[in-house]
Amino acid sequence: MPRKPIHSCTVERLEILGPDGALDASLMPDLDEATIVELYRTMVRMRVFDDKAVKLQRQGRMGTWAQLKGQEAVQAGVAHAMIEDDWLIPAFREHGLMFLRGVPGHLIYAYWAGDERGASFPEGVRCLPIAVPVGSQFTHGSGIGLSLKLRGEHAAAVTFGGDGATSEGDFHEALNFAGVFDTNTVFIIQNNQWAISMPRERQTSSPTLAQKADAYGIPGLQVDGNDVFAVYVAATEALERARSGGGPSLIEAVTYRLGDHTTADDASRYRTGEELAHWQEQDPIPRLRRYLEERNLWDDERERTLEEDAAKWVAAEVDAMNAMPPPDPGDIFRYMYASMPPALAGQLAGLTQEVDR
Amino acid sequence: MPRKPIHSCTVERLEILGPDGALDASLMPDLDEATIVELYRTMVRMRVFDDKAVKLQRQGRMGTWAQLKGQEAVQAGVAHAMIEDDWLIPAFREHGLMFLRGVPGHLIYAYWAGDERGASFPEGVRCLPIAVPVGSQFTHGSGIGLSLKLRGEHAAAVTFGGDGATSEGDFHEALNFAGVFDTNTVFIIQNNQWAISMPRERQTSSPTLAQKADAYGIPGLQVDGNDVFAVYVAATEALERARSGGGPSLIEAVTYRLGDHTTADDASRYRTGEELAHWQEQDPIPRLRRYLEERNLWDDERERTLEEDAAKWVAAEVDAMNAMPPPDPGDIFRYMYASMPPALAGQLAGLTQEVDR
Amino acid sequence: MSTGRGQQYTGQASASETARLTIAQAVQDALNVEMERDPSIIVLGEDVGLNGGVFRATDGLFERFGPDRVMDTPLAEDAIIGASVGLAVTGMRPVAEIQFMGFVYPAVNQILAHAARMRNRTRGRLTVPMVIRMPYGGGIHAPESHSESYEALFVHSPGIKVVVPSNPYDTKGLLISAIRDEDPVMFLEPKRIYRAFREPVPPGSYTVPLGTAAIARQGSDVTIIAWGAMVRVCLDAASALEREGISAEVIDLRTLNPLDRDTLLASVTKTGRAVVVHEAPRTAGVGAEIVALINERALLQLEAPVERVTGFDTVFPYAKLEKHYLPNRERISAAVRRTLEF
Amino acid sequence: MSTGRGQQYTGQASASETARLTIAQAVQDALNVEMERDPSIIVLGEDVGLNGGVFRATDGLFERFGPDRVMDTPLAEDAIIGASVGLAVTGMRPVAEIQFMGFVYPAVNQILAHAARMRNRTRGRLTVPMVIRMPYGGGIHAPESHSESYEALFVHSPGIKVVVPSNPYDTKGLLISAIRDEDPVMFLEPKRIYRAFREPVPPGSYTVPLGTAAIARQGSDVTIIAWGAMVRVCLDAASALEREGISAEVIDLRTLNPLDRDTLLASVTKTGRAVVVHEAPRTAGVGAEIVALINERALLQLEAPVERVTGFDTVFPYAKLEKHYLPNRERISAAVRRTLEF
Ligand SMILES: Cc1ncc(C[n+]2csc(CCOP(=O)(O)OP(=O)(O)O)c2C)c(N)n1
Ligand SMILES: Cc1ncc(C[n+]2csc(CCOP(=O)(O)OP(=O)(O)O)c2C)c(N)n1
Ligand SMILES: [Mg+2]
Ligand SMILES: [Mg+2]
Repeated sequence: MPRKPIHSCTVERLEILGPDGALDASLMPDLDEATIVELYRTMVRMRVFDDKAVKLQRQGRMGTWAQLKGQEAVQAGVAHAMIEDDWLIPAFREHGLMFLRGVPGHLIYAYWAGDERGASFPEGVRCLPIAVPVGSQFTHGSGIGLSLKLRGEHAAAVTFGGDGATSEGDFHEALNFAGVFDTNTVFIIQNNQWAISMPRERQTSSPTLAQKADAYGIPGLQVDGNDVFAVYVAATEALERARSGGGPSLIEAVTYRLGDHTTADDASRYRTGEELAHWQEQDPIPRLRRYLEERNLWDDERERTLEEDAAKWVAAEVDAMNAMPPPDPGDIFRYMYASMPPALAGQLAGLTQEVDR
Repeated sequence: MPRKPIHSCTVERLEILGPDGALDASLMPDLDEATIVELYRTMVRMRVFDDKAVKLQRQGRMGTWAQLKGQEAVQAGVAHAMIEDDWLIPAFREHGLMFLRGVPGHLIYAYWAGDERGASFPEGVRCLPIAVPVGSQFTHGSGIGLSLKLRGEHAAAVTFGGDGATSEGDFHEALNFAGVFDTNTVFIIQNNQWAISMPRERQTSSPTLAQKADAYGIPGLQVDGNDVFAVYVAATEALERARSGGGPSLIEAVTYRLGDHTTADDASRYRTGEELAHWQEQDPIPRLRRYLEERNLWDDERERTLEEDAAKWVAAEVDAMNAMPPPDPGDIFRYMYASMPPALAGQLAGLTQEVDR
Repeated sequence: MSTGRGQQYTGQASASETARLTIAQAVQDALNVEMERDPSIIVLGEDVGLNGGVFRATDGLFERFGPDRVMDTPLAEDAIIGASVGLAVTGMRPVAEIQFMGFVYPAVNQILAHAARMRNRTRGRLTVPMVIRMPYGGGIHAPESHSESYEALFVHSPGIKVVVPSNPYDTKGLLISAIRDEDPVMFLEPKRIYRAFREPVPPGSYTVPLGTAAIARQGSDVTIIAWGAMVRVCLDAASALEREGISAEVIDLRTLNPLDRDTLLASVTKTGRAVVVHEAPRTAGVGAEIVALINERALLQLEAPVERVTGFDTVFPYAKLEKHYLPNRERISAAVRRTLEF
Repeated sequence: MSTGRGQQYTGQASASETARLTIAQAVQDALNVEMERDPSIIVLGEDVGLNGGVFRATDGLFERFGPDRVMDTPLAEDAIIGASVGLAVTGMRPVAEIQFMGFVYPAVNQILAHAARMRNRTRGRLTVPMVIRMPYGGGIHAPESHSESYEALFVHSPGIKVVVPSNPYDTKGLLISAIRDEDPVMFLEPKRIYRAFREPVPPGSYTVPLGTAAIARQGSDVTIIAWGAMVRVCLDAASALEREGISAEVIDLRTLNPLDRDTLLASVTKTGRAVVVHEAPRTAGVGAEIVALINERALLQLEAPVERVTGFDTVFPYAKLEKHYLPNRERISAAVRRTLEF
């Protein structure tokens, strides 16, 4: 052997429930039926919540909306693996995770309708606001993971990003930092194949995103992100490791953005109908429904009820958003510093005068 | 097998001439005796050039100097693998490479003595000035490699950085960019074990730096950086691949900074004498000398002559630096833009008046 | 030449008649004309290729010039600018797009430490002729971080020119000048008025020189100084003021570095009063520099303190409150009146 | 408590007598005192641990507080600040060091887009009490990029306070205030005078409030306004001017955001003349803001245009030419004379 191998790595992919309904029972996590049904309900609620937002946007009642459609299994699976003390550090497409973690739906809507009060989560909700500059949240996840470790909390910092976000320098600095300090962080990439118009294949030349973990000496795993069981298993394992001092890891959840990038985008400009059709067949919701139906855990009747309930819930969230009084222009100033410097108070006084006039 | 392996990578290490003088003849490149002797001469000249700079600094005739001592084999090996049309994108410790690529020694000295004219290389020298912000040169290497590719030049962009520099976001963005566009770039990390006081082991948790290449889908190789043959072979292979459209790669050259970080540093604050002694035994210069001596290609007499010649050359470079007229204060302004905006001309006029007074 | 998929305009490099274009189309037109002329020009950035840019400012270029000249890059601003520096020092002329000004921060190191300094550091041996285009400013109810106006950061940084057009004609002419400039130019496109109106734009190639302001409206009582999207708001205010019998001159700076001091100071010397208007936060904004200049060069001609009408010293508010943040006709008019009543 | 390896000073948290300290030692002292008081304070950065910082400003902390509170980080400024944001929102109080101001650019995104905005974006729910320390400024013949004074970038960015001490007493008191502040504070240390002189610094804990300027010297003819390393140069000029019969008041701003307008304007109102001095480039520097403020609030009291004595609008020159760049006594005195002769 001419050159001495000094390091090797293997990246694995975890699949449990295939698109065709095939189940690898040996890998199936220990989830009771009620829980599996609840996972399904959760995913449908996400879909309904998401669809409603798109409608609101079309009606001019929402600013921009980034659809999560197609990514429900990742978000339900991870949420289910989280414990109360875990922190969520979202990118900007994790609406489902956010409401599951305790951010009221009406605040999520209000935020995307252009209202900062939507990012003022209730006391005790361990969640950062979304990160608009792509990738900039990763280092927060490292810092929060370090914080949890230093305080000896049995908790993890669950840090999300997209396939596109892995190209930013922040991704690299964050994973390296986490690796060096063995922080309680789990990085989860929702690889939905696109970063606006940039396909995954041209975002990076590595065949998987999971293998990037090896650059930081931390474990990396790819999962079928449309398979809620696989996501749940992977997340549980990584989170438990992070919480108990075993260090950070990276999960690549392979999924697909079934909608446009945002309501301001038109994905038909850059991707084909065939591709979309192919991925519609991988849709995580029908996949899990088939699983339930095959086991007599679900039927059309229950589906109808669920849809009605979800619609009611979403309508209530819309009402709650609409019931919020308009934001006070003074809020522009009020939260800049713990106490307002005189010059800023002067600017506020000027605005107040204008508004009162 | 519960989880499906979907990717694997192996990182190899290349060694040809060991510290104990053992040679792996099967890997030995086809270099004639004169060339090997020249490589040795080159390395000694680097050492003498470097030592002189430290002395100049101690005498107050140089600002700060970043010693290359111990890293001569990397620089000689890579320089020898480069062709005229290749570009050199240095970090800040590649003095040896720079003079081998045609940057006059007195300009290198002048630069470190605080004179920008030292970064104004002769026409045709394909070399960027050093990059002071650590890591910021990597993306230039990607851009130059892309430029060479787009123009169809049979040339590569040889881009240097230290072990510390691999932690910067620039490293990541640059290698990813190069991987995506298959640029004519070779990234070479001089892993000299330290980034000021930060040891390599705490800079990143990955056991090698070479494995970071896999994150970008490009080849990575570790070489014994104190073995000039191994460096030469690795560089030749990577450069030829890059020049001929085979894409970028990463070489980790494992070496050691035998001196302080710079003349402003005191390495004894953070590293042990034992460690230093261990690495002094790996010194690339005696290692190659032993090789030559064993083959009757070198002796004390030749060493003396070489040292005298090198000392003369270095003295001439110092003289040439000293012979440079003092820089014109107007130079502060003259090179800001292709043509000087009026306000700037006004500021220059003010300074000129002051200086003339 | 492909007509692209659905875009309304594909560049008029080969057209022979003046067309009525928006600012976004004028950008596209300038790029077409210049890329046709000079094969060393390369357009790169996120979504600039097949997608034609999120504001369609590079629409049709990919189809026309192909993937070697119109490059969709990975999502990495530092690499976009750093690679452009590498391209530029070796003879290419990159025109890089940053998708929104709020996302230029990751590239600040490359812009300030490298692009802006290469000529100086190498005493003229290596130069960086490149353009960094980006939409800037508020007013379109965009998400957070999409409404920034941080031109002051770059105006303060020696070695990089900063250009901000306010209308389609200037957009094309200034962008062509920027591309031909031998130094890095930051080209800020007022996204609020990207498509707000059309103006006749001549076909083919013409330039508007960098470093010269325009008198957007003549007047005698007060000078209003602005750039980019604020110019129209100022013109609007000037029309309203006219009905009150106040004659306002409006200066469109067009280039913020280097500043056209002569035009500026001549006007203020004439009117004796000035109001500077910008979207960016007030403190240490470019407005402060203009006040300082007037103070230094025309103090004795001043009849009243120079007024600043600017964004607040706050984070740019999200959509629901943004209207309170942006300078508007009323604020500008009130400031003008204050200078007259002083 | 270990005495470290060779450092001359290891903090006087437990000392009971006033010692004569340099600015670098005052930094070290403040960190000792505060870390002793509040276990949530963490120091992190490049070479801040065993090495005690390249200027020894964190010397002895590692030995005293251990690796969980004094953390040598990888070479990654974006991560240092981003991780600090994560630490701060979860209840820690990070004091991050950036090795030189010229290396803060990679962290600009984290500072401007996150640290400075978190409180506002979450309407007060999450806050970022952190300090970002860094040596700034020229005058020590350092390599390229080691002499930056880019305070204007941060002063222009709402949400982050900017503090610049000029002497050891203030250094300790201001740094303690910065650490206790509930918002992010950029703390710029004038490296030119890190060790230039010693002053009595009381032991234990005391604060100098943020946002208040100091009158470094009383005078009646002209107000000289400066901060950081320039304060001593201005005091020097004031002494020289005194011999010419000119009485200069010198204001040490100490905090650049928020500015202490009252002290500033009271002095200028009294003297009728002002000179602002800074190392940073002239155009759109903090000096421009001060001129604009004076213009707005004290125009009628001005006897002459406010002068600016600043760095040039050029790259900071490398060692051999740097003396030409930095404002010095002669330039300041000449500017003062111009305001008097106007
Ligand atoms: C630093 C930065 N650059 C550019 C953008 C504009 N932008 C918003 S989302 C996006 C693509 C993100 O792709 P990915 O990370 O895969 O997430 P996805 O949208 O697919 O969920 C881009 C380019 C941004 N928000 N921030
Ligand atoms: C962005 C940036 N941060 C910090 C520094 C200060 N600094 C100069 S060299 C250095 C260590 C570099 O280590 P490495 O990359 O391993 O190169 P080496 O010095 O070992 O050759 C540091 C921290 C810098 N120059 N630039
Ligand atoms: Mg994506
Ligand atoms: Mg090193």
